[in-house]
Amino acid sequence: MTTDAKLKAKDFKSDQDVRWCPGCGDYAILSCVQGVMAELGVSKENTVFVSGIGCSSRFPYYMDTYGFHSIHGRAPAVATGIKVANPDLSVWIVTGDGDALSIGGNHLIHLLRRNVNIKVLLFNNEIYGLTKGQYSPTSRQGLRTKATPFGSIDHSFNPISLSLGAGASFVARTVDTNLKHMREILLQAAAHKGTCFIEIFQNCVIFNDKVFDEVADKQVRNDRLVTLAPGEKVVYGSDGDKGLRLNGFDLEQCSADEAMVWDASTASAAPAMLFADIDRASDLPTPIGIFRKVERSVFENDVYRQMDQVTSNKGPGDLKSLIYTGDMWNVD
Amino acid sequence: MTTDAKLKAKDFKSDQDVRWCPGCGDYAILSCVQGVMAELGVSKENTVFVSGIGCSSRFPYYMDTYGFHSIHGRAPAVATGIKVANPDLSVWIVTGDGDALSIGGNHLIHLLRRNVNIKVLLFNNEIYGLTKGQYSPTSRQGLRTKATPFGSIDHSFNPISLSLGAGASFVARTVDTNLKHMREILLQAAAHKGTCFIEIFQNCVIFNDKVFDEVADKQVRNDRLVTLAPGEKVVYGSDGDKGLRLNGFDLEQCSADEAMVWDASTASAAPAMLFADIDRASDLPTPIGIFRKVERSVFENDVYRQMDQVTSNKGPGDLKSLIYTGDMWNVD
Amino acid sequence: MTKTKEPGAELPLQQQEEVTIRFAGDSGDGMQVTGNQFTNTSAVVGNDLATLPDFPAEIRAPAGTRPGVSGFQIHFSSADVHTPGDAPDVLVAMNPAALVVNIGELKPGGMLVVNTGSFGPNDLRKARLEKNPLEDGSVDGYRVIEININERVRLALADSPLSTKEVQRCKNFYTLGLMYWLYSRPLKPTMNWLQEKFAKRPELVEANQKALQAGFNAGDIHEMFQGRYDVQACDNLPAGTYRNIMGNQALGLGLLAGAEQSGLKLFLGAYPITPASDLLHQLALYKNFGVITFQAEDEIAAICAALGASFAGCLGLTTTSGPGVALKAEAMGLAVSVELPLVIVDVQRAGPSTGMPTKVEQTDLLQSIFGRNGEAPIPVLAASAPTDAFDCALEACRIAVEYMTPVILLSDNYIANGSEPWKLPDLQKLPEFKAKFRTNPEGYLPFMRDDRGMRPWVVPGTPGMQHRIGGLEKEDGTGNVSYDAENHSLMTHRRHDRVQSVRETIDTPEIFGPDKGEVLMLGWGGTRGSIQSAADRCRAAGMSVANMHMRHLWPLPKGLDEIFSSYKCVLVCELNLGQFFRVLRSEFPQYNFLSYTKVEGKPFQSVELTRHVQELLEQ
Amino acid sequence: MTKTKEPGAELPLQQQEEVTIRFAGDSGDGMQVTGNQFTNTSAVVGNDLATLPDFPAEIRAPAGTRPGVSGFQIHFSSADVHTPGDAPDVLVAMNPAALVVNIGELKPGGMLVVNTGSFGPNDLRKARLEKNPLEDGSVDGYRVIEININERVRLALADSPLSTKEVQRCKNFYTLGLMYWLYSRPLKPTMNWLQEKFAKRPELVEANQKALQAGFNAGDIHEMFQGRYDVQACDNLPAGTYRNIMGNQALGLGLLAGAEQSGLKLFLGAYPITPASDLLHQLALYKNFGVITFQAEDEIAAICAALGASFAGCLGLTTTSGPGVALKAEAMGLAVSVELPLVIVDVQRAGPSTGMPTKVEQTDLLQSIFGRNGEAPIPVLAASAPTDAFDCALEACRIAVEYMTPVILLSDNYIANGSEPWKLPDLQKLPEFKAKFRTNPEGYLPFMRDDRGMRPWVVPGTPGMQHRIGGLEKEDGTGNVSYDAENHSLMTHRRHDRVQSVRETIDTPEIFGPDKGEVLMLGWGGTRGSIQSAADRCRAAGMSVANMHMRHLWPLPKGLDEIFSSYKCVLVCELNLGQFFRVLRSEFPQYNFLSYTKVEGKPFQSVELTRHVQELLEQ
Ligand SMILES: Cc1ncc(C[n+]2csc(CCOP(=O)(O)OP(=O)(O)O)c2C)c(N)n1
Ligand SMILES: Cc1ncc(C[n+]2csc(CCOP(=O)(O)OP(=O)(O)O)c2C)c(N)n1
Ligand code: SF4
Ligand code: SF4
Ligand SMILES: [Mg+2]
Ligand SMILES: [Mg+2]
Repeated sequence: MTTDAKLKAKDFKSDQDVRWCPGCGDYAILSCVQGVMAELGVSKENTVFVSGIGCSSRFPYYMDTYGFHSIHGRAPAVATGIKVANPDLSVWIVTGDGDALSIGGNHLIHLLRRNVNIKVLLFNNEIYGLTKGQYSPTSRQGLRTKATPFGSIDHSFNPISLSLGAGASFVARTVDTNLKHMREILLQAAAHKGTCFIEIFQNCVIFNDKVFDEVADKQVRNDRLVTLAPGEKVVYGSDGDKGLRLNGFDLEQCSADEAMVWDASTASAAPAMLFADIDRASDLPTPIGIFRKVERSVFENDVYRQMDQVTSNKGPGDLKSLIYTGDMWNVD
Repeated sequence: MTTDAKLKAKDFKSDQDVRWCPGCGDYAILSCVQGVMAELGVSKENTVFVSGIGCSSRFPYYMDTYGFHSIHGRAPAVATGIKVANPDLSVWIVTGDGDALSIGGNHLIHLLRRNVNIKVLLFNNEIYGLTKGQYSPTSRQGLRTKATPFGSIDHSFNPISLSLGAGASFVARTVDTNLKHMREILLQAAAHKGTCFIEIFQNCVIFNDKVFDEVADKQVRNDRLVTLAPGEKVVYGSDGDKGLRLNGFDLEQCSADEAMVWDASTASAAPAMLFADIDRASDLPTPIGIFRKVERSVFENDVYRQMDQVTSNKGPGDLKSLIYTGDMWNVD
Repeated sequence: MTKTKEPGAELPLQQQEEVTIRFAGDSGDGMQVTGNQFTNTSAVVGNDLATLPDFPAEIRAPAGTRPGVSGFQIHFSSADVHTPGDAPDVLVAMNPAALVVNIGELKPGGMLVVNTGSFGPNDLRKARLEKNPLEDGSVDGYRVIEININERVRLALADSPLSTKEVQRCKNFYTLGLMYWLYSRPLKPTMNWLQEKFAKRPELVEANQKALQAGFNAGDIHEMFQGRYDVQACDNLPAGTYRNIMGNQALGLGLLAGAEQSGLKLFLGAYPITPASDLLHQLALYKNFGVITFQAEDEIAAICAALGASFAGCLGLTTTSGPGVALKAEAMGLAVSVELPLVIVDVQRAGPSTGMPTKVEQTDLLQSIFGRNGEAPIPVLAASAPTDAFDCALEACRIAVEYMTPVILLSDNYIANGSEPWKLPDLQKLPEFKAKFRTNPEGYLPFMRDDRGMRPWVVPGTPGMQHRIGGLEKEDGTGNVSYDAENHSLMTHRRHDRVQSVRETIDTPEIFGPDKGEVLMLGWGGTRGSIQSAADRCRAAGMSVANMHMRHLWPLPKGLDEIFSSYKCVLVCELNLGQFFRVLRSEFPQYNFLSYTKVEGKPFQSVELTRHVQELLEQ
Repeated sequence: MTKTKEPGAELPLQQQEEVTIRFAGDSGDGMQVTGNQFTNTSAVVGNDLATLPDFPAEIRAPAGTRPGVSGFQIHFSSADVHTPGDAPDVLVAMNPAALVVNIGELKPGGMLVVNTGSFGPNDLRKARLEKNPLEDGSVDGYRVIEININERVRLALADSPLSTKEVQRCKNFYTLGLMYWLYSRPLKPTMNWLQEKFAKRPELVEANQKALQAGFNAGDIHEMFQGRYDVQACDNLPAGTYRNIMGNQALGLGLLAGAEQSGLKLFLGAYPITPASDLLHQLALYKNFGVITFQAEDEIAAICAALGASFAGCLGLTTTSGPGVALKAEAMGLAVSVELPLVIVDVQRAGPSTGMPTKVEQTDLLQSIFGRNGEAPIPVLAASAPTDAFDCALEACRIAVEYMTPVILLSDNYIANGSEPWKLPDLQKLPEFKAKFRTNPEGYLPFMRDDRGMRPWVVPGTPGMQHRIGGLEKEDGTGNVSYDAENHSLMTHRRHDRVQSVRETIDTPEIFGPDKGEVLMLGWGGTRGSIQSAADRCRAAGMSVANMHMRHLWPLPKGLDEIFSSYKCVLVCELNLGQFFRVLRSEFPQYNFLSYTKVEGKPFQSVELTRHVQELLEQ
């Protein structure tokens, strides 16, 4: 994947006009991804971006790689077909909270379960952007949208918890307002073998503006976000002086010194779940970073391993001997 | 729901021949459910059993209640419509591991997220019974089935973890070999307000016989199963002398005295996740019982509360004034 | 604020029978509001009219670009109006992109009003223009009115407390004022509307009202216009109370009315999709009518929840567009099998696949009639115009409830977003079709039949009548699962016959024009207006042309044989590759059907239809 | 073990041309094995034959009940065989349930072999019988052979180490031996088969072989049979190497062959569903051919994964039945829109909805042709018999690859589970259709066209040719998203024309019988055998009847006009309510089509077809 190692971010720009609303968080993510691609030194022709339908799902058009803008919710299935068909390709999914968690929820959890080596970027704006502003499965209860003029009554999904529950081997979260962090996460995801699930808080200026501001706004984010970095202490605050630690099964604030060291690879996903369950409305800071990262066998590797095994046991298939078999007889 | 309080289990038997294979675990569950219905004193006419497609999904035919044998995977959606349309009905879903977790995975997690007051009985036999034995999303990796003649390579879902990740308010597990325990769980579920998710280990004698025997067989189950009962110590063993307790983020065996007290209602689902993650192959006993039980607002209650609110704000709707409104003019 | 002496009052006032204006500008220019206000005012002065918005593709394109152009066309008249007009008489272009995208359709010699304030080099670049179209000959042959609206608004609102940006947002009301002057419309309705709309921001009320007035006053610039026009009230409209309404709105009201007439609670299971989402938005407002709207996780859950609700005694409803219908196919089959009422609304858009979500097409007809596994017949009907959507929605509910069946109602995004004056119905005279729940256990069987072949509707909660339904084949009468050969044949025919029997309660469509002759123009759905206009023109030109429009597409109404046999040919006009043509030919192989189609994501123009008929007759 | 003097050798040996036997017993009685062995042996002796298993509904019903009855019918002959036979000449009934379920179809005067050992009161009760049908007149008119097989097997295996239960499991081989004697078949093939099958359990080999021999020997009871029969080898079969094959198996092999001929890796995305699951099971075995089988979470994921694989350069394939096709509709539209090869196999079953999963029907035709949103044309073809499934699978792959299009191949569960002798193909002579991936970036555009209107297939990984595809409308050539009116029309017609152009490479179907006359019997799919037999009979009876069977159902092959114009009427026979009839009528309104249909979850019997034609001609 290093055939043209000298590619720059701009080499990953396609010739298509980018058509998101001015101010949309998608722009920042796009440029970060293009930068990371260049940094990774991947080749354009071996990279495929797959998406469903939604504002976010227009993403592949803007990347000068191979791309498949499929149908609503089905990107994980399409991408699985691509990756299993040709494991040499680097396959990325770009999806939205509606695309991935509403209509496409099932494909997503099955992808995570199977651990196909695909990177999933979920642009979570807690709204249906493309269809002009209905609430999504991640919208806060009470949100007034066109579809919920008196406030939504649905409880929302926590995408991190859901992916943990599905057994994901890599689960992370980042924000469109911190491209440095996003870059870091994307690089880590690229290095991981297996399905990577990355939730990105993404601002929709038109239909759900500033929804993440309470934690992600540059003014407050040092105190309201905490980064989970494997092997590092769970500390935060403008001065890096605050930390989180375990008290029984609860998390509590403490000084940076007393902070726990983050382990994203425990046998059980329970610790990650504990952090995932910190709500934006909580006094505790909202975690971003890597919730979970464990090694598990990778689906497409097993597919080919089994294929090789069977082939070495039975010998390469021969159509003729498959057809000319069993009780045969001749008519002259 | 107590109109005909003196109903017996047999009153809940429909006139249809039960058509499962002799020895199928479904029989035991059916009779347990019928017993519990009688015990609960519910009326037959206010009870509805909804199912998808599968051996297990034939269940509604055998209950002398209202029933809807719908299409593969869609029972949660159908049941949601029924329950929201008429919250006075007691609505139960019977589903299989394929029906609920393969094709129907998305509807299930959305049901759990919304917390509609519906009870879900998932008969997990780790196989597709009705279609004659393909592996399912809960089948153990390596299982040889018709569809996987060389062993399956899929990682499996853990139904308990998945439902925890989806934010379920009530999550439990029981086994077809312990009807006393099953009865207990069903009674608790009936009392809970919100969606109850109950995984039932169910033996398929034909296509996956004895798959739960390593933990659920009567010979071993005292030592290989541990019951999670809220407020009680986590103890097990033929003599009730063994227990489990927390060590940091790990579970370890201990004496009954030292065992932790089970709390299914913690703010985070992390403790439940820790227990859910105990695999059958582990040295630790497999947990059954109530993993999680928390109070959350119930979907259909909110639907009607909002309806009442709007009605009391705007007054009951009047079609005429809705039609005769805005800029009108007359033509004579 | 209105002056006593109208500006330009001394200019000649020309009477016109009908005019079509298209407002076009950037998505941010407020063209939809402008169009809607003009519509409203024209309705209030008594014109007959029809409108058609033309939204940009779903995501906001960068300002000033061609994909970002938003348009609104209104056709108003002192006579009957059938369509939003083919080619506009007047095009208002707020920027270069709006001009180039729309100029091709302006009538030769038509009037072009341009806002020169937005024709700077930067504006041209955004529209990907190398030269200024006002200078390169592109607008030759049109009556061009150049006016720097940016500048005039700035001047008019010089003392406003608003920011420069906010001031510029008033451009559309200035433009509207100008058009009001030109077509002699009163400012009052819009003044009132502004008052209400911005009740909480009086500075906005004032600024926009000022801009409106300034535009109106600007009409007084003699060099700019050679005269004013008047389009008299339409005296053809039947007596009654009217309001202007959009198709989606009328459809939503019709569904609500359907629920009331059936005495059932309406349960909408929906998943958002353009152009059907507005139905969800609208019905979500009707909570005080007891309407339940459930935004499901996908289209399949939406229909399944609606079907579950029907089982529990509601009127189940699901609203979607083509791709959603495709996803619902399996569940529709279940609805057919369990014989419960269910209304499925398909607001069609251009396909295949995601296609062109904001463009019109009639390509879901065959999918609606045939797109399910097994023999799974469902009645299909189609609304023909914004106001007809009300009646059709009511009719769909009637059929669903009276025949215990799913029903598909087709609309399209031309109807959905178009508007026209609606003669408000007398609610006393709406058809009644109260649903009957059976509660008598005596002799009850779940799949017994009444004399019309309908099974009884028994809802859970009814004592002593517990039963189970499902998608496996059922024994006639008992409803028990049955694999019996003859029973399956019986049940298959029962399902078929029940749907066919809907013919007994639907009308033979009306014929316009001669009851025999050369050509019968036949259409269905949103093409009614264009076909009607075209047929009118043909007749006016002395051609032997009749026309008819079909609401019920499956089953077909009675009496068609007699009609078809009266014309040398039946010209089926539709926005697809000939889907209804195919149905008609297979039902009536003995007649001479011809197919005229268009798949451009746009409605028919009546001139193209007229031309086609003329050519046909000349052959 | 074989005796030197055949028992009963002195009985008269009667020659018969053809015989149909039905084995029927409880699901646990091993009737499928019995049937398959008889089939195999008959094939080996050179008979032409056709078989039809009749499984019980999906879940094992309690032993001895009617729903638990399992059947297997074989029709073997010294002449051409087209169907598994209408009514059996011989019925073997292992218990009362098997008897009552099947007796109605036994030919009048036919032979009934009953195992009286299973006719106790308990057995009768399980079959819901109040009286013993052997005693109440139910079997009057048949040649009844009563034999206590339970008892005889017990005696024959008295010294076996097997348990009583295991001994009784050998009943079916005893029965088989009896039938072998009656029809003079060799025991050898089955003896060998047992040897292989139970290689690891010699005691089972011995017991079953003994039982087989004992049954054979029992034929020697003079009072029981009046004679033995022989059905000579069929000398009509074309020269070649043969083996017996089931339809699903042949279809799976055809798909594999299709992948080889196209030079592509086969990627199957599937979700289990009766009766298509066996294709997944079979292809899962071919890992050493590089076949990838992916059991997806549902039908939608299955087709989407297959389409993704096609994008990546595989031959994408998805196999399902009717309800699955319904679910795949939206994704099929995407496949149409992105123009990639994809093979969709629909093994039809009876609908609507879940319907009768184990019963046959041809009701997915219109869904296949029309069941998608938008204008989304897909070629559709249907296999007509078990062995034809091989050729059709190959043909479906050819069309998909040569025309860059999804293709639907219809089979049904009659074909899927039926079997017949297969003249093994000469692999050198299979059609070649190597897929070509474009790798030259020079002048490349994703939606450029070659002279046949096909776009180039460029797979990810190809340097310098990065491009994006999707379901939005695409600009001709570039493939960029386009909402342009004329472009959409152009692309819609291109998609339509490309599919229509498949006509250029398919054959006009063959006509059997007179090339003009009164009636042309026309069918498609699994009804070929019945129609052929019926037409043969009609012709034999002197009627002016031809027949033809269509493989390509969309687009229709050329040359039909000439054919249809040569007969007074075209009788379209199908197992639905007239779906293909509808298609033909709409395509060829000028001809006289008649429709003959049946929806009983069962194949046509050739006698009913014959009778219908006769009546038609007598009118
Ligand atoms: C089958 C189908 N159903 C519905 C739609 C309409 N639709 C398109 S995108 C979308 C939701 C988009 O929300 P999200 O995934 O959050 O993406 P965003 O636009 O917010 O980036 C919906 C409902 C569709 N295109 N196809
Ligand atoms: C749309 C659709 N796809 C596939 C099927 C076939 N099918 C029926 S049941 C089933 C799986 C059953 O497995 P499970 O839910 O575990 O139930 P079990 O039989 O094991 O109780 C499948 C694949 C179907 N009926 N409908
Ligand atoms: S609607 Fe929202 S998410 Fe979509 S492009 Fe605009 S700002 Fe971005
Ligand atoms: S196949 Fe398995 S699950 Fe189904 S009825 Fe038989 S034993 Fe039970
Ligand atoms: Mg979103
Ligand atoms: Mg199962």
